[in-house]
Amino acid sequence: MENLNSYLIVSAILFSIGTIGVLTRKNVIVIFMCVEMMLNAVNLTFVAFSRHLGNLDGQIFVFFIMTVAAAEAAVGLALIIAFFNNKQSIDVDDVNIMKW
Amino acid sequence: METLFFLIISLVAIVSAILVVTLKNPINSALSLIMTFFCLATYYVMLDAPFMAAVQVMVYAGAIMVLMVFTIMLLNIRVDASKKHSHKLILGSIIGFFTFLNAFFVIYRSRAALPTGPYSGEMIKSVGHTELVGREIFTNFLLPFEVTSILLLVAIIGAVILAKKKI
Amino acid sequence: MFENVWLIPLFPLIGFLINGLFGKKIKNEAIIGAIGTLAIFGSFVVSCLILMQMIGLPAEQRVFEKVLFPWIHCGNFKADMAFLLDPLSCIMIMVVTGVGTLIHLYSVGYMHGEEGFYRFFAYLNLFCMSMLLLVLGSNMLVMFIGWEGVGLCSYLLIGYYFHKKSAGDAAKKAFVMNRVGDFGFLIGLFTLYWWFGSNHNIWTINFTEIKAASHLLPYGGVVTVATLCFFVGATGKSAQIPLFTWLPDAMEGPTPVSALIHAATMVTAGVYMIGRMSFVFVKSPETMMVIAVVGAATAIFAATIGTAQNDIKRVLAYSTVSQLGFMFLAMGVGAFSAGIFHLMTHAFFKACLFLGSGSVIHSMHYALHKIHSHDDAQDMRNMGGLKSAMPITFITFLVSTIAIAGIPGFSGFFSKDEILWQAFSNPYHGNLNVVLWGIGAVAACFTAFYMFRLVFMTFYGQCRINSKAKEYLHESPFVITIPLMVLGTLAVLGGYLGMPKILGMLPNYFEHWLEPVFEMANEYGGKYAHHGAHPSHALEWGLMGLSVVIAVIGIGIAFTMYVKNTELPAKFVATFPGLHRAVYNKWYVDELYDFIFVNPCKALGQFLWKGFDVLVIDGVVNGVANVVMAFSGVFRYLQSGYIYNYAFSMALGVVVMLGYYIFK
Amino acid sequence: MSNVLSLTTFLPLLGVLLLLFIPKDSKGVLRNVTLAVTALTFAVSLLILNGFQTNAEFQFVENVPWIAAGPFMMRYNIGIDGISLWLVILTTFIMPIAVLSTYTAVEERVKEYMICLLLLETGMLGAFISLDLFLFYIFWEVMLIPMYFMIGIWGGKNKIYAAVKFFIYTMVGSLLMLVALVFLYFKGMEAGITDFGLLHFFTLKLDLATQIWLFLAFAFAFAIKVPMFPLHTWLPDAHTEAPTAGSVILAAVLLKMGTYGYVRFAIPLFPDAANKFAPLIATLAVIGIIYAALVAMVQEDVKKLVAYSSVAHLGFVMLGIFAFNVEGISGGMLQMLNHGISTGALFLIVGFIYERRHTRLITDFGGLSKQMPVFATIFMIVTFSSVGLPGTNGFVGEFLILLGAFESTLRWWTIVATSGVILSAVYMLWVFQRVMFGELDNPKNQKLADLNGREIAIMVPLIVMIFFMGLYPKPIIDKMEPAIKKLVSQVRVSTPVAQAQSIQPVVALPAEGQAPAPEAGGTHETSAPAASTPQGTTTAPAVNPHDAK
Repeated sequence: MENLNSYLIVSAILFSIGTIGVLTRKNVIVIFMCVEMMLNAVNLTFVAFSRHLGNLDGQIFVFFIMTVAAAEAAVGLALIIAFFNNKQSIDVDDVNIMKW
Repeated sequence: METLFFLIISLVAIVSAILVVTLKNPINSALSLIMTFFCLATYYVMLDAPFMAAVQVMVYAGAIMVLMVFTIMLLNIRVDASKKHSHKLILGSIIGFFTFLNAFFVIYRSRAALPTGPYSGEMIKSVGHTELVGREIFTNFLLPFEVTSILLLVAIIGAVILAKKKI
Repeated sequence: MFENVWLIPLFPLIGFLINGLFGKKIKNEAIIGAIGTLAIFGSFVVSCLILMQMIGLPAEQRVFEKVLFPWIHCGNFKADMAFLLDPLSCIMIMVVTGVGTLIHLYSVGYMHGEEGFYRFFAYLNLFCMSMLLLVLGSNMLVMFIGWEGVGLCSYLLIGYYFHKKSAGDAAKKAFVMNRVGDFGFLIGLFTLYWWFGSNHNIWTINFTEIKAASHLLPYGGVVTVATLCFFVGATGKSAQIPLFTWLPDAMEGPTPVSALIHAATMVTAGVYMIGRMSFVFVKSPETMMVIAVVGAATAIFAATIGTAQNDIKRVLAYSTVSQLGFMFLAMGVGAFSAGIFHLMTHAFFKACLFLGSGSVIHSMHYALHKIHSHDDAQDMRNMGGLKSAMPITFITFLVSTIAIAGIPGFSGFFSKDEILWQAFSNPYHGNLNVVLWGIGAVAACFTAFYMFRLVFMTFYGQCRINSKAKEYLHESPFVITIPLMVLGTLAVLGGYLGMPKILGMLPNYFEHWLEPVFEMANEYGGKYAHHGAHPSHALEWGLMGLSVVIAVIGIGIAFTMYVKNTELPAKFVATFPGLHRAVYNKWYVDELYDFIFVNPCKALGQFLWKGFDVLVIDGVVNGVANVVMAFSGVFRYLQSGYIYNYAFSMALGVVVMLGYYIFK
Repeated sequence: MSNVLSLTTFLPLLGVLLLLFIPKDSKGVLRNVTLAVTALTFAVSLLILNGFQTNAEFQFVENVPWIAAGPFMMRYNIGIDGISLWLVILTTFIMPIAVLSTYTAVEERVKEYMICLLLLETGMLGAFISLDLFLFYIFWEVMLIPMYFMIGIWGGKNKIYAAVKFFIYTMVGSLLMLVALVFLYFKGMEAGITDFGLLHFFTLKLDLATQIWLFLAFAFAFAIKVPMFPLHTWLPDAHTEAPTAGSVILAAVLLKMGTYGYVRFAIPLFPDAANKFAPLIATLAVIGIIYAALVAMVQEDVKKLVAYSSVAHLGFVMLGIFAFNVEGISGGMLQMLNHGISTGALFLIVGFIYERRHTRLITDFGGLSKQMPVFATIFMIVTFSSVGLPGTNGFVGEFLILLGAFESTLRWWTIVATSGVILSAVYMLWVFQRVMFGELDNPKNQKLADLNGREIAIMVPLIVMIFFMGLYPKPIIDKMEPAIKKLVSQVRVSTPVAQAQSIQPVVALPAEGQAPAPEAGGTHETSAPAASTPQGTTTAPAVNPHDAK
């Protein structure tokens, strides 16, 4: 078993990469995937802490996060499809009606 | 041995994560993401949480990613090489970097608390991880667990309504 | 009988309610008229009974107060719905119900066939009720109900022909001018109440209580303020300078209304009020002088205008204003009972004059209507020579005119001469007395002139009406002429109630009767009277003769100008065109008021609305909103609508905030 | 019986629940149910009237803990005294009338409209009965929202502007009040008060500077609601745009919140500051009277004219309240009720002709008397009630206000205010003349129908009240007088004059000695002149503290 910190570092790296992806990519689906990646990075932290503290609550939390992620995937992808049906595009540059 | 294994897995995870962000074709990104998820499952096993690993593979790598790939296929988007697939690279990278820096400093400057819970590695191994998680879920977390089912139901209905053109 | 005093206003109220609520359904004019007339007649009967009983009592017991129910009781303030019977209110209820009954009867004939016949009688009854409340009220507030109530009825009745714009305008003008007076009345009431309450802890507005405490009042000072305010109220109601212009306009109402409200009863309310509170008024020499001067000025001023009017009712209206001026002159010189006496005789002869003019108009209107002419039925230039067509009207009219002109033997002579004599001999105003007497005498001359001008133009000479219409002129029916005859008789005989002592044929019943009411006032007045030598009897005889001569001169001029030498008026007009125009246009007082009050008020209102409300206040309010809007107009561009921008700001925010806490 | 007050307040809310189960297309049922609920509420409120004891105490009190959040302890603390009693009755009385007036006026979104009306009623009643400052604040805000929707959804052409203006004006004031309220609470905590109960705060002694700031915050909030010059400009807009029932309620009840707020909160909580600001507020009130009257005179829109007349009437109310004596405040309270009745009736009248002609411009009318005699009669009665003719309700209130103000130090203000009586006659009669008198020359007016049975039924109760309150106001004054006397003593207790008075040695008889005490200031002794002749003149200046130079 490795040091807790190593897991946390990996998690931080993954989270940062996910952030960069969300901020820089144009494709909505890729952005969505990056969000999933960030969620997973957090999950890793949870599990690592759970193991470290000898408390299962963190893992239960991960379990719920996964449920939420599944729901999110379903709804999010449905939104993407709906958006695509309207605009024939999944580029975030084309999503700009939420303004003044 | 274990350290080496950890390092290799980490390397794979980070590289595939970078690939998710950088690859042009969303299909390729998705495949890389699956790779990352597998790496995470491996970590879970290393952390004595085999049930979580199983769920990770089934839900993420299996269900969610399949859904994504399906969507990508369904929308059938041509990758236009001439078009930029990303923007604001520098600003995004800086923010990402600082995110990492924040996290790193927290980890660097703080020390984790000592173990308090009853679930040590030996205990998990002797009783079984799945059993322990199951006990927790169906005793202490019963209500949230049941509520999740409603959440999923709502999500299903919502997805159907959103995606269908005419209801 | 005293206990049943509440019946007096109750009868007209019942009449009002029946006619007002169900009159439209009844439709039958006879029934409606009967209800209205009987209601007021019932009050008249009760009033007679009360008068009988009061005559039977010794003088010092002739005061009775009847509390009906508590009205406003609040803190120190207490006002009951209560009635006061004393010799003064007795006279007033007799006049109101008596003349009222006759006029109701007259109206049955006069208003025949008018649309809204029931409405007319309902209003008339309501008016009688209010007037009776006014004269019977035992405190200022009950009086004030009546005071404003008669104003309301006046408004309703002047505006009876509401489809005519002039009627509506006149009604409103009357009400608003009365309101100006009411403003004064209220302030006066407040002042008196506050002074008594704060200085002597007597919180009252009750007449008897104030009378009992009136010895505490100082001379002048606060009393002057209060009484002047009350007098403002009186000028509004009784059409004195400066608030007299509504009364001539009020002639837009039906003629019985003019007779009842604008001659016999309502307009005398101011005089009555001063009489009622004489013990307060007389404590302020300044106010008394103001009253006397205003009264005299009004008398002469209105009389001059009366000489140039062509509308028969307007002449009578200015005559009323002028006669009211005489009454105020009397009040102002402390001749209270003379003033009330003139009030009563004036009620008789002026009601008769108005009703007579109504009879003429009625006949003229009928005749003009028959030939489909649109000539003015009230314009004297269209009349003339009516004496043969309408003998009863003519005789009663002539009798009343003689009475008002002040020919000995008729009621007007006794009362007017008494006033003039008192004005001359009064001990209150020093050397002003001669001036007051002189003005009064000249006004009397004018009165005789324009009244006989009226008679001559209407009844004598050539008939100037369209010759085709001439044959339709007729004497009015009995229901109209009977009241005329009764009032004509009263106009002759009424004066004998109050014959001057000097004539010595009959005792002055009237003054004697009112003595208990005014004795306190006379006592207070005596404190500051100039105790000069009393004018001799010879002087009184002389002045009396002089006033007769003056009246005869007035009549003579009228006779010369309008019977003997009919071109004279036209010549006169040609010689003094400016003067005539000014007099004809009522000295431009209406225009002056429009210029000083009405138009500035409207302009100010417009300015405050469009200028202040909309520009300044709303400008500030909307300005604040606009500033916010302007800022948000700039800042809204931060909301680009691109999700990644929002994501950037969010991520940046999270990083910075976390960084702050971590690296701090 | 013990919680009849809560029952009255929340009955309309139950009605809302009931309405939710009625399909929105069955408009008739919706209207009838709402009418029944409001009528029932009125009936229940009569129980309160019946059980009310004539004394200065708060009655029907209910006091239970409600929210405890950190240092804040809010209680459900309600009760009424003579001051709020009549306002509660007025509210429940007006509501069925307002509902009845919407039967043909509102055809769209009937269900929502009725729900708004009922919510509004609960809000208004709640605000009148709250004895807990925080509870009051909540109800105060609750009222705002349905009214906002009523103007914004069912209003006229310029409804959004009017609704937003109304909302923001009121909101600005009430936020200031909220701040002051919290500040006051912390002040109270220092003195050991543990909740928002109004009665506790009455005992709180605050220094003058604090009082001034708190008073200003409260006064500002209430002044907007009254509305006092120069914060009145939301009112004409709101009234003009609001639907008839909205205008009626706005005029009849909502505006009373402002004046009620002064009487119940601003003045007794901060008596010294109130005394200090009395001349200023009286000045504004008097300006409001004259100003609104002049502006009303030149209005072209009948409804706007009535709205400005409201400003003038409420100026009278404010003047009466700040006279700080029994007559003035009673007059002010009466005038609140009178204004509710007569101005409410005026708005109904405007509503009637608007429904028929869809215009409110005065120039579009003329000569309606001929076509609509019943309407003319009713309009005239209401007009004269609004003008304050003796015998109608308007007079009693106005008279007592002016009398009270004249007795107090506000003498010169009173004289100016009294001239408002003249102006009110000018503008009301002028509009009456232009609408009702004259030739019936507009062809559109020649076919107008007179009032129908329902409309007459709406007006009859109002007219009965106009005459009842004008001719026999005694029961109303009697019920509120003890509470007002208590209020007067609260205001005067801290004035230096009153203190000097209680120190003054009493030489006279015991019976006489009580007279100078502020509580007994209201006793009326007709026998006083006879009994007090020896000391009468010497003690007289001390008898009336408000008369001090």
